[in-house]
Amino acid sequence: MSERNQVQAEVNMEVNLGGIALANPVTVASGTFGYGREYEAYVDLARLGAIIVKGTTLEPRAGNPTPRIIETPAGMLNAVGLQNPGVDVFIQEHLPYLREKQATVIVNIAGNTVEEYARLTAILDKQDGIAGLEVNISCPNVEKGGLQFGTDPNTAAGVVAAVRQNTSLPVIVKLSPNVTDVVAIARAVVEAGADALSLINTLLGMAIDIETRRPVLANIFGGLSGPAIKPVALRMVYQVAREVEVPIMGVGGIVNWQDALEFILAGATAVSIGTGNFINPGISEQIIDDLENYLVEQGIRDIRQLIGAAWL
Amino acid sequence: MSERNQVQAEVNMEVNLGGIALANPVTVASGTFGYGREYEAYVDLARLGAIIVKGTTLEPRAGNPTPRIIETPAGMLNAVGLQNPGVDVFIQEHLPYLREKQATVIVNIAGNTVEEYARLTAILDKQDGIAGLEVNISCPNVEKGGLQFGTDPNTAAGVVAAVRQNTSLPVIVKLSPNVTDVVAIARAVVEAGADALSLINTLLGMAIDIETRRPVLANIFGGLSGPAIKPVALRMVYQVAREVEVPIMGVGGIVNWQDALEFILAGATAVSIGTGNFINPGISEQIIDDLENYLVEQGIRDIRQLIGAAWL
Amino acid sequence: MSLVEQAVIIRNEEIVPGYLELELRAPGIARQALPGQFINIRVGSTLDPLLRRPFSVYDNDKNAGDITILYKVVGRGTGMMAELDMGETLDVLGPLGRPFSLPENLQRVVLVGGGVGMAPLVYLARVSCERGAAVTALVGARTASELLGLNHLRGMGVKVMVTTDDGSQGIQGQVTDGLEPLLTESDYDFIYCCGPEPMMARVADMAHRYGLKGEVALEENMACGIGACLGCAHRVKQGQDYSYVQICHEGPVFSMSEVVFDV
Amino acid sequence: MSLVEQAVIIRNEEIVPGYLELELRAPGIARQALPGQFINIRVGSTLDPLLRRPFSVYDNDKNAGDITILYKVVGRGTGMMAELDMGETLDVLGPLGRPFSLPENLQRVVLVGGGVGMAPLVYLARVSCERGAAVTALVGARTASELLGLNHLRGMGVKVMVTTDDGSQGIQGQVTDGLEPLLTESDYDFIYCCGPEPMMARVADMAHRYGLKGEVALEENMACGIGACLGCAHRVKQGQDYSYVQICHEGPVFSMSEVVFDV
Ligand SMILES: Cc1cc2nc3c(=O)[nH]c(=O)nc-3n(C[C@H](O)[C@H](O)[C@H](O)COP(=O)(O)OP(=O)(O)OC[C@H]3O[C@@H](n4cnc5c(N)ncnc54)[C@H](O)[C@@H]3O)c2cc1C
Ligand SMILES: Cc1cc2nc3c(=O)[nH]c(=O)nc-3n(C[C@H](O)[C@H](O)[C@H](O)COP(=O)(O)OP(=O)(O)OC[C@H]3O[C@@H](n4cnc5c(N)ncnc54)[C@H](O)[C@@H]3O)c2cc1C
Ligand SMILES: Cc1cc2nc3c(=O)[nH]c(=O)nc-3n(C[C@H](O)[C@H](O)[C@H](O)COP(=O)(O)O)c2cc1C
Ligand SMILES: Cc1cc2nc3c(=O)[nH]c(=O)nc-3n(C[C@H](O)[C@H](O)[C@H](O)COP(=O)(O)O)c2cc1C
Ligand code: FES
Ligand code: FES
Repeated sequence: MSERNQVQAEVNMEVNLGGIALANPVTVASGTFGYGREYEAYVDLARLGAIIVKGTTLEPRAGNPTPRIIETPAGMLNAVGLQNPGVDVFIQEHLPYLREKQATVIVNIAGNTVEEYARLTAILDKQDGIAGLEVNISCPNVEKGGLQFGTDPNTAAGVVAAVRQNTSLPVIVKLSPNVTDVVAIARAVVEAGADALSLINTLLGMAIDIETRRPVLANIFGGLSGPAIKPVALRMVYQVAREVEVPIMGVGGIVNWQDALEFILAGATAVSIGTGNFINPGISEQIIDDLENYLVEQGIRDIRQLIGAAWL
Repeated sequence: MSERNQVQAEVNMEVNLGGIALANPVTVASGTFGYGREYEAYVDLARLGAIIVKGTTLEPRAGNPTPRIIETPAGMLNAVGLQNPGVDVFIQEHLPYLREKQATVIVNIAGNTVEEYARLTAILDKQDGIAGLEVNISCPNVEKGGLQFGTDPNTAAGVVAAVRQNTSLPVIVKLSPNVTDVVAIARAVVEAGADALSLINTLLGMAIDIETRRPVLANIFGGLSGPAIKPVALRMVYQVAREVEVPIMGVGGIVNWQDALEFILAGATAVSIGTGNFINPGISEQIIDDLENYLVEQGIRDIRQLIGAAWL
Repeated sequence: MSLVEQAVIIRNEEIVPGYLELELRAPGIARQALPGQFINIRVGSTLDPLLRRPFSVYDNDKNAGDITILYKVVGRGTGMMAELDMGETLDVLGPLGRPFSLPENLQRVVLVGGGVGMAPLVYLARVSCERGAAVTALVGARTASELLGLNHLRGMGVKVMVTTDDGSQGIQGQVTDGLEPLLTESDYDFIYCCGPEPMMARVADMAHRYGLKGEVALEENMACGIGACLGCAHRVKQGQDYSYVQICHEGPVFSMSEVVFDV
Repeated sequence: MSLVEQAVIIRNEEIVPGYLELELRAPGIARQALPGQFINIRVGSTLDPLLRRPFSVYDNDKNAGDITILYKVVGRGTGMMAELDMGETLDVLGPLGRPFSLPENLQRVVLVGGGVGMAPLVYLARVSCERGAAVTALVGARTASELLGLNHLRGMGVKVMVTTDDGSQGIQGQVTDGLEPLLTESDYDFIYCCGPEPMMARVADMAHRYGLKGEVALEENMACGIGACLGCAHRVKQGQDYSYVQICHEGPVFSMSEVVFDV
């Protein structure tokens, strides 16, 4: 028995995220891990709690002009613009690879209309090798003048209900942090059928190039991610986890096991690593190892004992 | 003529913030500069565009239990809880000192009811040596279950109207970033009589101590400030400055002249340095010097030419 | 008047495992620094870590313009400090805070330090000795290898007593176990104490019982170090109630009798 | 297969003002690295700066296991790199990206580099020479003091031509002014180019006019360097339209004819 297997035997790292059985709570966040393949040199893909693939849309999307990214203090802005080859290419080219690698796959889906979400869901529902869907509601609602679905409880619930109707797969809803009352949105989407929530998506930000005196990003605004946003993400997880019944996936600025543990203590059942993958492509597996070791050292037999342990 | 005066003669740094004449756009942010006295060893107080004093309330406030602060990646959380000696002590002990130092003083005011804001304003309106008021609307509204005034356009406007009725001093309204639509709040408070806006106040965040498995801050939640939040602050300044007629004071993560310039290019007429003062107590005066030098080097005669220059 | 100084590192030496002495050439600060005051060090020059780290003045050679701090490696900032080499510079703000009061006619003083709480007491011992006081120091630690400042103190002619939790050196037990006999036997004018807050609380209690006046040096997370952020609040007695004072500004030294200890 | 390696700094030397050569012992990466590939360096170990910085492999000694990069100090990351000393370690990810294609039977190749755009061309020149090709390098810079790689190239027996914007060395003008006569006089099999995008656009144009095939190495802000973040997109032709490719993954080397240049 390898050393790692011994550790695994001693402690339980398995969690259940709204019907998705995860071997451990450590997943990788949408848009930061490609389709897994990009990381095969650095990570044993089958070992991850789950791989959440790049946001997938019905049709291919070219994405935004460049520059698309810029570093900020302990963070980064991105305005990739949901570049992706569309759901058909995903199913034909990427899903078989992930299946073969025995990865637990969660597909992040995005659309500009409720109809698009519904059709996308129906297509993915029929595929083998998908453990669940993550619904990105931080997308502009073209029928409502481009306002994001995720900024209003009713619109958010509308998307989720449409997804729910079209699949029996577990549905995770990914919330936007750019709202006044994240708990209200959380409640609305849970009522509409979400099995789990993931939070947070990126904060809306920008940077200006003082040389050219123009916004750095071609898109002007971008999404702020990385350690800079961790305090905001943690706060939202803590607030929401106490108010809803469904499990939470914590995302935002996790770059080591201590960060991951903070989210679990705040009430997250699982965590997702985003920007951290860019700093160290092997970080996700490292965090699994480190959390396991922590449990062993602390004599904690089951990681689930720590979920929400910081609640007062 | 000293070297500095020569520079000043060459370029104009004066700006007008909604009726407050500032010798230069660089102010220091409420809650980070005490009552000026704390910095007299490091900064020529009269030279600052303005000193915005610690949030002042009608009655003294003891503030929150400790720990009140914790460092975060490129930022910090604080939950000081508006500790202040109350407006009477401010007027008797601190204002005379600031007058004597010939500082341009802006008083940041806070309350738990509209009535409190109104009475506080009426008291301050009668004092000499106050250049303007900055209304902190990120305070819990005790009449509405503790929801912050600043998270709803109507409630925010209610506070501002009450302040406006009780003073002829210029009124700056300081907006909370923890909202879905900052432009809507901005419009509402401008309509209610704000002469200028300052944005942003802190983002709501938290941290968890993995040793004790409890929130680090005694207050659980705290306000995130520092370079980490700069991209969010800059985005909000850019969004709001294009939509309202009144001048904007940009606040959030400024630690050098390049940061300050980014805010000015985004549309800020003045900037405010907060957390940066903790890193380097002389930072505010340094930024004035550096901005002046930048203008000279670039051959820009008037800093006002740069306000909003990044708008596309 | 405190100032920001670019201090050159003269020495950065691990003296016992996990504890280092850092000697800095900072003449402007050294000239002014008094026992009990502290300096606020900017670690690194990037935005992470962001805030300065506070350290007591452990020793001070005014003539050379050198101040020394004694620090324990506990986290990221002190971890980075431990990597610094001679000749590098550090951005240092100080001296900060209210020093220990040294009443003119001190004859016999006792210092009680637990762990890294010895840091502010060594310079205090030096100045007390210079002023002709007879100094007894009671130094406590968990174990013999973590006893700090003994050589410095002995070099000054201080009478040193030791307690360790595990009995590996000196009296087995806590500093309070060593203190009680001292207070019974001798007649001190003043007691100074620094260490974990529960320890300081017990020492303050004992001092009170023996009618001895004294001071403690407190700690709290700090952002500014100069009284502006109101982060470093600590409770002090105010009649039956309490109020908050800023440790960096109104402290870190407080009279034992005024502090509401967090225990 | 690319990997993360803790590389030891062998040399970090300013060769002309503002430009340094950094030699790293990174045997795992050196063994695999091909001309045109790059490495992604983590500068510092804190969260600021956060992202890795990409640099072309400037030279590679596979036997020793040493790779060299040539970098220009332009901002915070490269500024911090310039402070690094021999013996320190750097966290390096590589080799990354698609290398220059080196067709088997290359006889005569011409390299065109502008400014720090020389970085990927020196190792390419070395490998081309080793394979027996006759290599001409046209090296451009604003002024004589910023000409890079000349000694390395001459040492390999490369025919070197120089242009400077200010005429302080070689032909006065831009590399394209030096290139046109070369293309008229000689018959090259292949052209490689790296430099500012407007320059590459003009070179690609000229190569096209002369019917010469070639490749360019592009740059774009990067986060991951491995094709995952989609940050480093660049336009390539797709029929009458364009599509985005990832520079880090499908590039940084592209055929001159497929790139839509940003000019
Ligand atoms: C007035 C004063 C004097 C001090 N003197 C000494 C001394 O002489 N020797 C010594 O070893 N230590 C001393 N300390 C404690 C020392 O400041 C902390 O151990 C140090 O800041 C920890 O930094 P870190 O980055 O290694 O730890 P981290 O845990 O990574 O620090 C994270 C954050 O918490 C803050 N922090 C953590 N612990 C403390 C603390 N105890 N006090 C204040 N802020 C803290 C840090 O400043 C930082 O903002 C003193 C503290 C105060 C307030
Ligand atoms: C494939 C590739 C190969 C390169 N090879 C070399 C080389 O051999 N020598 C050399 O001197 N430079 C090279 N560069 C450019 C080099 O990466 C940047 O100059 C460097 O990242 C700037 O970092 P900084 O922190 O000093 O600048 P800052 O301006 O402080 O950087 C801020 C941010 O912008 C990014 N950034 C800034 N400029 C660039 C750029 N041109 N390309 C990518 N990211 C950028 C940085 O990574 C960082 O995220 C290469 C770039 C790429 C994409
Ligand atoms: C380059 C990039 C692309 C992203 N793309 C997506 C996406 O397609 N769908 C989505 O829901 N979130 C996307 N995100 C958000 C991340 O999944 C994650 O929620 C966010 O980055 C916060 O986590 P972090 O701080 O660990 O990066 C993206 C983030 C980055 C940095
Ligand atoms: C310790 C601390 C105390 C603060 N107190 C106040 C306050 O009393 N009133 C207020 O309007 N803002 C207060 N703020 C917010 C700041 O004025 C500023 O808006 C915010 O910190 C963002 O700027 P920065 O990133 O430069 O710090 C406080 C911030 C800090 C860090
Ligand atoms: S540390 Fe800021 S008031 Fe004490
Ligand atoms: S840098 Fe991330 S895809 Fe190229």
